[in-house]
Amino acid sequence: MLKISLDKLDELFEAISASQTLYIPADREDGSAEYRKYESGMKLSSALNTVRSAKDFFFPQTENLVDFKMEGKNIEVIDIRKESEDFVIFGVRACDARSFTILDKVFLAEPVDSYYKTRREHGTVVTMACTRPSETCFCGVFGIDATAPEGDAACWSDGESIFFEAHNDKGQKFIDSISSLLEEGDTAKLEETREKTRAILKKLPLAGLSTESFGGDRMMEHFNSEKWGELSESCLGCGTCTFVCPTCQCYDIKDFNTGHGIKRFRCWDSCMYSDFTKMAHGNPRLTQLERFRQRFMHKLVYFPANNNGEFGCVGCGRCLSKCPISMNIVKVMKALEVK
Amino acid sequence: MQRIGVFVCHCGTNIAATVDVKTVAETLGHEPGVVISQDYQYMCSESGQNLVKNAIKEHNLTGIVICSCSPRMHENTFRKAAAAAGLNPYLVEIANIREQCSWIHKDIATATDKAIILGKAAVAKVHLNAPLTAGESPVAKRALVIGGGIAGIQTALDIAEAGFDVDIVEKQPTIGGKMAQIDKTFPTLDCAACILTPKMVEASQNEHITIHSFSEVTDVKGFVGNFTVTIKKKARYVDETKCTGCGLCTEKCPMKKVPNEFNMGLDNRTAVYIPFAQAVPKVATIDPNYCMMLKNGKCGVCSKVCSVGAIDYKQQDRFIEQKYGAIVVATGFNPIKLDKYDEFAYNQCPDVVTSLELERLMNAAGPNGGTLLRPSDKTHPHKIVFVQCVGSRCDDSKGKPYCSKICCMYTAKHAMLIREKYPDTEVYVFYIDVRTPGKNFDEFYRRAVEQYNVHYIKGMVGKVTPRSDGKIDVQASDLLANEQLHIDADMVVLAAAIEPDKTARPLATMLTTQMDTNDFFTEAHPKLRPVESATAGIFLSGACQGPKDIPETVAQASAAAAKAIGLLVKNSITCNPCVAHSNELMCNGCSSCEKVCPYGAITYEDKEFRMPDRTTAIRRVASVNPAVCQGCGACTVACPSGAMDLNGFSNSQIMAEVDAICK
Amino acid sequence: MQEAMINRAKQLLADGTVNRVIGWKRGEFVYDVTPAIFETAEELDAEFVYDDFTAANVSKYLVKESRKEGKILAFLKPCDTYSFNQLTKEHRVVRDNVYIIGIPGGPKLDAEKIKAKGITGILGAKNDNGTLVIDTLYGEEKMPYYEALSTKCESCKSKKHVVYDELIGEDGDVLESNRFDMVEKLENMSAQERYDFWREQLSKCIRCNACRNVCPACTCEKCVFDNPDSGVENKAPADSFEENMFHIIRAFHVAGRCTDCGECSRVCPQNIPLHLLNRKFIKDINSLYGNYQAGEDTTSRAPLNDYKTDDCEASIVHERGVE
Amino acid sequence: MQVNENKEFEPLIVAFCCNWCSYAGADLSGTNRLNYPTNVKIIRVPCSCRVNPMFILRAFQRGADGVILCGCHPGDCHYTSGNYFTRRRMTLLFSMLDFLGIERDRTRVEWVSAAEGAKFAATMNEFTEAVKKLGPNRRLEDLRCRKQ
Repeated sequence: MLKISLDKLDELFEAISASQTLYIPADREDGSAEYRKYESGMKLSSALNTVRSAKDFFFPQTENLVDFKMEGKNIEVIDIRKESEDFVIFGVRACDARSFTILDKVFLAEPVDSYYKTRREHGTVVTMACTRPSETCFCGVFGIDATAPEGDAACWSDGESIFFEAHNDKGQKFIDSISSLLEEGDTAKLEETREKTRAILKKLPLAGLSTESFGGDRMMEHFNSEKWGELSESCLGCGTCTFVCPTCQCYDIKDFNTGHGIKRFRCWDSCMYSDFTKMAHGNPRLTQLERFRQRFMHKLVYFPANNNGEFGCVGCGRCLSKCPISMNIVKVMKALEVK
Repeated sequence: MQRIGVFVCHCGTNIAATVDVKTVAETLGHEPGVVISQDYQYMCSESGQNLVKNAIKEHNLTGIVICSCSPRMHENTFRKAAAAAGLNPYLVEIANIREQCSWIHKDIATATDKAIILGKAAVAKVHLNAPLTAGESPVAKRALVIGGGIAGIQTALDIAEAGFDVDIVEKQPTIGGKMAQIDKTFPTLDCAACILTPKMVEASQNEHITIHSFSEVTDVKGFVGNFTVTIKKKARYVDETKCTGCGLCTEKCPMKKVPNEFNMGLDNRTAVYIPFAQAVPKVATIDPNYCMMLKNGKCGVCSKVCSVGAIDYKQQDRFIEQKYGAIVVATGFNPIKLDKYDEFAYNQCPDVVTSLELERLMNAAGPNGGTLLRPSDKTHPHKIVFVQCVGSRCDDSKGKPYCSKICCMYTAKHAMLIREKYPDTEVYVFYIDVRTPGKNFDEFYRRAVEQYNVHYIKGMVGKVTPRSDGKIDVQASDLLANEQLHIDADMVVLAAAIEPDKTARPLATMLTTQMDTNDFFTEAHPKLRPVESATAGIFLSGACQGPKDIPETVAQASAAAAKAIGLLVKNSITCNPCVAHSNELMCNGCSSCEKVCPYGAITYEDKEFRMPDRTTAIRRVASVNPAVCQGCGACTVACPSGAMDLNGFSNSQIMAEVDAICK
Repeated sequence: MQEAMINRAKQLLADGTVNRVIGWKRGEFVYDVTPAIFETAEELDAEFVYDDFTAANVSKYLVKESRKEGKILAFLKPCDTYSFNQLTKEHRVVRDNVYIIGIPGGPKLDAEKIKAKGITGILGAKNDNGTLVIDTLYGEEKMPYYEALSTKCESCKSKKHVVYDELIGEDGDVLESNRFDMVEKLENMSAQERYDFWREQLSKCIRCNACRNVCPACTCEKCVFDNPDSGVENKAPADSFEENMFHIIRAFHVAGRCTDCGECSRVCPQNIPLHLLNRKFIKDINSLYGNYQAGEDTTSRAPLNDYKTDDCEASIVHERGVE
Repeated sequence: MQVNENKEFEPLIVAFCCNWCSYAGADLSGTNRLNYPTNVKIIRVPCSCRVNPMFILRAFQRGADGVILCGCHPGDCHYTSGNYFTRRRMTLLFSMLDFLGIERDRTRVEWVSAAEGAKFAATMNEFTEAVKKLGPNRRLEDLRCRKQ
């Protein structure tokens, strides 16, 4: 298996960023991590994962779609899409990697979202296997193996070196592009590390969580559950869970009048917001209970119902650590579990 | 879709000389919503207005923009024109391209650009203008005058003269106020009673005037045009309707040791009393604090001697409620208490008196029947020292920061009267400054100095010490001669500062009017609206607004009356439609707006609402009274949710202007 | 403490004084407690928790709860009582429908602070006099207790309860806090430095509205930023301006009303020190118009709804030293 | 922001003027033909207390380089107390903008009475100069609104 020694990491990043834009998880002064455009000297974060998920790369929070120019009373439509360049996202975790396949189901299904598609085509996802999962992790529950992440290419660290493996042509192209820096390496120690990690994964407090009770066939049962009231009573109706979630894909389209033209842009929206999907007749979900229910029904029931059993959650645990009042999908699953 | 007309005025060459009006009209014609854009020589002229009117009809315009002189100049002209053409007058906007463009700029190119931008801003705004209709609210044709001093009496008489009913509320048993206690008036030296009492009688006899003596205002509701006021008629234990004021009860009353407040406590009255001979109403009042009958049920002499059976020991306070269109405040003043001024020995020595006490001492109806005698030993004083500015113009907490204004003149008057009547009496006046502005005032003062040889000494009295021999040692400094003086006086008269009556502050709260830190009522505008309070329908008369002498007081009293009449003659008041209004669905009921409203125009009510989440809830929401709101907009910014907005200057309108200008 | 609270709550439920209790509910982990409403003794026994991690300020929930049928029991920490008082003052809560038990605050911990130390897999945490001993998936970890304190507790302003029906434990005093130190530090920077600092911070904003929705002063029926008619509504900061705009206006709207409870910073998923904006206003108000603590009472006039004729002019800002 | 022929930076100044004093003052400087730069564009409001901080930020967002607020002198407010509230609001707002590192001299409050036409012109000249020195507003603008 091809590897590169950890102390050569800088060279690797330099090499990649020489040919295309490279994004890596980097540490912020407050100890948390975020994806940053690689610049010389930048260090790979040791944190388990970034606060914001990697979905921004393909589905940014705000995105200009089209412009309108207004001359007096005439309006002209301007296509502002630019030829987007290739880029590499390095160090994506298994959970986030899976989130892309979920987003694909939404944006690449007919009608295809061309904005998303171009980004997806130009982006190479290089994943990094987990070695120190956190108590909030439960990707295993959704059949994700943190030690065998998906992505165009994957890599593993054994504490000394990083090992590479391509999952498709794009991934192979990536590895070829850096092959000069790579060498064949012995994976014995790596196997050890992976074993250790697997052992930890089994011990995770949320490992026992089950998706048994969920999926399309239990729709009305869950929809009518009387648990929602209690679960949602303390929900603030903020969008934190939605915005840190790697799979949430709802957006709103707005026009912004710049004074000399109109910019039509889309931005993330949250089903937790009071004015979500507000229509001419008003708002379909008037209470926080309904909005709250919508979010979890979508992830645990509607999504699988429409995507042959695939759940809309990857167990990254971001909402667990970020919800201001610590209400989250795990608590919901446990409450709604059908014994 | 809006159909907006733009009309650019040349104003002869005033605008056209520096602004290319044709280009302005042409460019604005391309703005969204603009269907016609014209320029004309004089837009405000008859033919100019017709041009506008016709365009409105012809293109059935939904709004018009006039690029011309300042809206302060012709906004009304064009609003009228619009109205005449059937367009709501508030769908008119003015772009000020004269005062704020052509007149201040020289370069035609840039001036024209600016004119265009100002025009665009106006167009952007008019897009959002809403037709407004001025509300109307009825006016109750009755006035209330609070305070029955000379100010109140004068105001009441003038209002009654105009044919409107007016009520006077006076907390004392009689009207007349301070002036009734005064002996003579400056600068004419005619007797106060001789000019006041006829007015008092006139007031009592005027069919339009109702006097509520011995009464107080306890509650005020409503707003300009329809105030509802609760008046407490305190029990006087005498039936006003029966009492003839014969005074027999007062002669027979056994309780004769009651300090007589009318004579500043310098002599005594009986428990049942009539303040003074010319009191109006001339009705007896029983003082419950001293009356044996009321205190312990023994006596009852007065009821025995009263031939008409007016005495009623069972009488209770009565409350009456009355509607008024206008309220005039005339609560007057009082001399400050001098307890804090030990240096003047006011509390130690009976012969140290205030000027008002001196008035009584010299008054023919006073304790000594008009002969000036020392309160202590009833002897004739030969040396009298007057001390000015006692508590006035002083920065410490003991006194008042302001000048009491009347002291200089009445002291000159006192000095003169004493020298006139008792030429053998020497009079000294210690002053900081002598302030005698006013018609014939300075001449008056000079007469005191020059003809009557009153010793005016610039300097302050340091200490007043009563001596065992009955004399009073006055220690003072003469600043001009720069020497310390000792005067052994027989009497010392202190010109105590005057302050607003204590009842003023609670009253101000009831009326939601403003007061300054000295508790004087604040006028709506110091120059332009000196006799109106900031609260519509409430007017100010006399010393409650600031220290005044009698001529000024009477002048202001009549001015306040005129203002009140101006309001009362209207059957209804048209309100300015550019007022605030709250969106009840967004209102939090937090009271921020109410706190910043200078007019008390905002009230709250609990209303039931159907909430977004289908539940119904009782919510506290603000509502603005359009009759009271003056449209300043303070509330709109105090309101965090933006529930409060202002007609004619709405958030969206102003932001549209900003956007247009910053384009 | 927790026992005493549960017992008293049960009594009050039993004797009918209240029909609900608002407090905190045990979570999945040691740290993820959730504000919750309890209606029975059983629920209380089973799930009620009050410990080092119950930092959430429950006073805002009372805006809705106090309008419901029957009286609710609320356990308020000192800082929470200020929020509650402010809400009472603004007629947002119905005082009579709330039975308040004042409870000692005690510093609260923030799991984020622990994680920031690189400690993951947190299974348990206890205070071993001054040292926080954390049991993790990867063995035991130790860190100084105070370094795990929630930011809002690092500079506690008061341990006094400004409103309560009864107290459990002692009432404390208003404290001399160092809460303005950071504001001062920033004030002493150059304009450029300040600008860079806030760009760095505010550019992290993802506009999740957590700060607003948790804020006890932000109880508007309809927030201007959610109201399409307001002209400033937006769902995401599409431009750095909108990041600034949102936080400036939000801070301004709560100026003179913010009790400095620190919830905004506690809940920010991006760890933006939002409380500094509010503290800047508080500091200015104190120094320019005299000390004012929002929520201290229910009668005083809010600084922005008040004035003195001799207030300083706005130019005082321009006269300040550092530019 | 506008750029004229010789490419010298010409700031855009938005001036909010209260109807009773400052707007009249501005008219007076017109009547007296007292010049001040065309950069200044006036928006009429009933009282300075009508000006919401949002309006000021809005102006900067849309490309204003300076915003000045004019009202009656304290004590002379047509509505008795409006400008007192303005004074507190703007002091705090400006202080906050300063705190965020936005140039102080882009904002100002000035009391101009209806009689002070000269003062109005002088103020506007002075303010425009001050803003000119600062250059274009970059720290509080919305890039989407910048003119291409």
